[in-house]
Amino acid sequence: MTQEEIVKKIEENFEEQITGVYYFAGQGNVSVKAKKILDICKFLRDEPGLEFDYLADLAGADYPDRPYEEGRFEVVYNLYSTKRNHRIRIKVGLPEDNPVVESVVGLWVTADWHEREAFDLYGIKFNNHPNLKRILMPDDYQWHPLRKEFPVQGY
Amino acid sequence: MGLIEDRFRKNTVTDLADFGINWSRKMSLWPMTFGLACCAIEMMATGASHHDLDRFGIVFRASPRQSDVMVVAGTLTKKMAPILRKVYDQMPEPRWVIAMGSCASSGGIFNTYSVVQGVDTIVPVDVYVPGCAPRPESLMYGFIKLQEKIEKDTIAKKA
Amino acid sequence: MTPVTPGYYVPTHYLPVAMFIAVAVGFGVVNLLIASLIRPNKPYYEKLSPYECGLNPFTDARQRFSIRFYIITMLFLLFDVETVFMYPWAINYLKLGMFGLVEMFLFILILFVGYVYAWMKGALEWD
Amino acid sequence: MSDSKIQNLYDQRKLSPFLDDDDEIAPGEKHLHKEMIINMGPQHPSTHGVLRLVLELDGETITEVHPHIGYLHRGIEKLAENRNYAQVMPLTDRLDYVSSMTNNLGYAVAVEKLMDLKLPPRANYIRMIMAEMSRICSHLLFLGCHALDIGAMTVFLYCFREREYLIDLFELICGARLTVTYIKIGGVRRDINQEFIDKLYKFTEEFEAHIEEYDTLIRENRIWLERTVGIGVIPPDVAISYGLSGPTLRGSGVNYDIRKAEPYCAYDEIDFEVPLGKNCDTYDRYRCRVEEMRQSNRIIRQCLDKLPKGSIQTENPKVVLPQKDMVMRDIEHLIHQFYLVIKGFSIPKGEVYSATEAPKGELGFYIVSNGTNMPHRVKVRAPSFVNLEVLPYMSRGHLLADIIACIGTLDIVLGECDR
Repeated sequence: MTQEEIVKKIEENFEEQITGVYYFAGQGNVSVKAKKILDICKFLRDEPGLEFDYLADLAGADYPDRPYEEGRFEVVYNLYSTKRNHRIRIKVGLPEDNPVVESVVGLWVTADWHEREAFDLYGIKFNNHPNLKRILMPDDYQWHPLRKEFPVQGY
Repeated sequence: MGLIEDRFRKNTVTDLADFGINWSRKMSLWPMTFGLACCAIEMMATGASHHDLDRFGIVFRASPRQSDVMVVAGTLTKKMAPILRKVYDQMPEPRWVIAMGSCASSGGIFNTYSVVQGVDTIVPVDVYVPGCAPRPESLMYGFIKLQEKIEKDTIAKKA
Repeated sequence: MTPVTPGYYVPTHYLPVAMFIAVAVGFGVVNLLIASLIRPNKPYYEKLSPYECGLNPFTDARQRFSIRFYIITMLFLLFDVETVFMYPWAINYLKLGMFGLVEMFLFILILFVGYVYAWMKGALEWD
Repeated sequence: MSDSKIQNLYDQRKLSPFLDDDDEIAPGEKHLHKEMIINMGPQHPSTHGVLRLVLELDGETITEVHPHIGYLHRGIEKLAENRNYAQVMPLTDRLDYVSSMTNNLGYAVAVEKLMDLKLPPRANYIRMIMAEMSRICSHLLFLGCHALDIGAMTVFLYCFREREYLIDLFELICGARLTVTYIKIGGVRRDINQEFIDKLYKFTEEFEAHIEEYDTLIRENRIWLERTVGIGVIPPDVAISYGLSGPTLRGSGVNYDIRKAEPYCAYDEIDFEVPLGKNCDTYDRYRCRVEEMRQSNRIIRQCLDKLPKGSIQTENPKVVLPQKDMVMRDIEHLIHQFYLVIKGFSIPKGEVYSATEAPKGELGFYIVSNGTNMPHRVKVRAPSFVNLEVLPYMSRGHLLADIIACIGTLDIVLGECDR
């Protein structure tokens, strides 16, 4: 299915959750609210027409100069369907003071380490994640290195 | 050395002993592979059949207990530094360190929050091998340089 | 035979064997002694700590392990000693003739009963 | 120091009966006495780098595996955010340092998709040749190390003999052996000459016989079969849920190869098969990789036959350094060169996720551009990072020695796993 059809299918079911859609280089991005991320992902995975059974990548991102309501941090889900061979990208904006989102480990087991890495490098917390600990940095590291205000050489 | 080190002034007997001891040490340098990153692949290529290291008497040992020289090949991160120090301590006494590659020698292109800028802040280094993934020939040259350094060792009383 | 003073008997044809053993043991001991004297000896705590791939060991090395290992070791010792007894028999097997053969099979039969007993009691099952 | 003094020094700092403070065995479970805990630590001959596994053993069988990574985390993504697009290329070499060409290719394809840049056909074909050559190098190293871990020493030396041949070819065209940085954004750095083509053609002819050599060494070897058949079984649906990719996924029978699914470069003009495994174990993954080497060999030969003429970089002067002689004569090119060298090109706001088929699996680059000449965010979707997650699942219940085969079959490289 083309990107537009996928986005239309999402809009039919989650009209009020979507905060923005835009296309770039032939790839669709759907920004959604953080509250119902689990239902959206479950819908995307189990819907017969979509079948996004493969979470290719879960990336954290930091946009410090974005307005407050859009949220400073962002969790990006790059989904792919092995059966239908199409991709979609779901983005969730999270506020700076309390970046928390539901964990999707229940839907795709690969999210376990991706979320631990996002927590480790950005400080984004994931609810009911089985083992939310630092994965790349030493466990007693106080900062989150990939945030924009963190210097490259570290403190 | 137990009884005979730092005890006698330099004379012909200590010279002969030096020659014997140093010759046996430099001709059977057993490195402990401390393969961290890209340089480890070049070290494996050096050890493989094309650029053979066995002809220098260099046999790669995995455990620090049976090795004389530690080849730090790759980028040393701050999380890995205490482990490097501990494994270096567990090596028996006549031990040397070769810092292979610019990452081990000076942090290389990774001047970031999690990389130790040079292995010599952790362990005393004897030979630095330059290059980002140094060629097998330069690693062999590093070993030869280390052998020259071992030749100058002496058991006589240091002045 | 050299004249032998009463009360002092030297098994002369055993002398070469004794010298051979002395040289063998001496070679080993002398080398180890010289080595331990002249080799560098600078122990400190980190060097003596057990090697755990570069980390501090979790628990002491001497740890309780399951009883299965002990049972297997005992069984092994038992049957190992049995084979050791077979060596002298195998050497002068021809001189002993039929008597030696029957005797050895009796010996093996007794141990076989023990083996079957251990098997039936389940000593060989691993888990 | 006499022995007694050493002894009380030893007792003085008694070994802590409990773990170090940062080491929690399982979530929420302090150090309950398990059967036996073995630390297969970062400095270990067969963990393919600095991977640390805390193994819980019941006698000889493994009950639980806790992988600890991060011992080679160099902060490549942080560095990439402070360099312009062309300067990030040398960083991508050091990700999967066994096949650096495919990393460069992955990053270049991502940036070109971001800029919507079209390449001349010759550049695409050269890129495919380089990618397939480094795929063969990577699979040769996998085969050598996997067999060496399990005990077959000779395969390692045979594999490195071929690998040296290919690396000499790399050196012939770009001077470097391992970290080549040969593919650049908008094309390739230097054109391949006739000598390179002849040598590569000779290699492809001999390589078939060489693969037979290693195969006969281990394909029907009883010890090899004993150690790999039925070890580390990953059913297809579990493999998809764990997000595996590359030969690790295709060993479980899932037909997902990005060169076929989303052809980049010019893979759609080349015909090759994608080998699939049937019973999802270590032996099948090994068969898949050896078969893939044969397919790569076929691809290289087809690319060499169909190698089109033409320039090796795009005509867009904003992106690619102009020819040296033109710069000397024409002020326009001089300005382009000056800008490119000082500032590099900038890309309008946008983001793209592009995946390419690296030897280890799907190497994805998620790049966000903010209009300046530096990327705002570069997330590397490293196949080794994702494939390593399945290690606890596949090695539960196996014997201790089988975890070495499990690590080997995942073919992980810690450089790209820790980034």
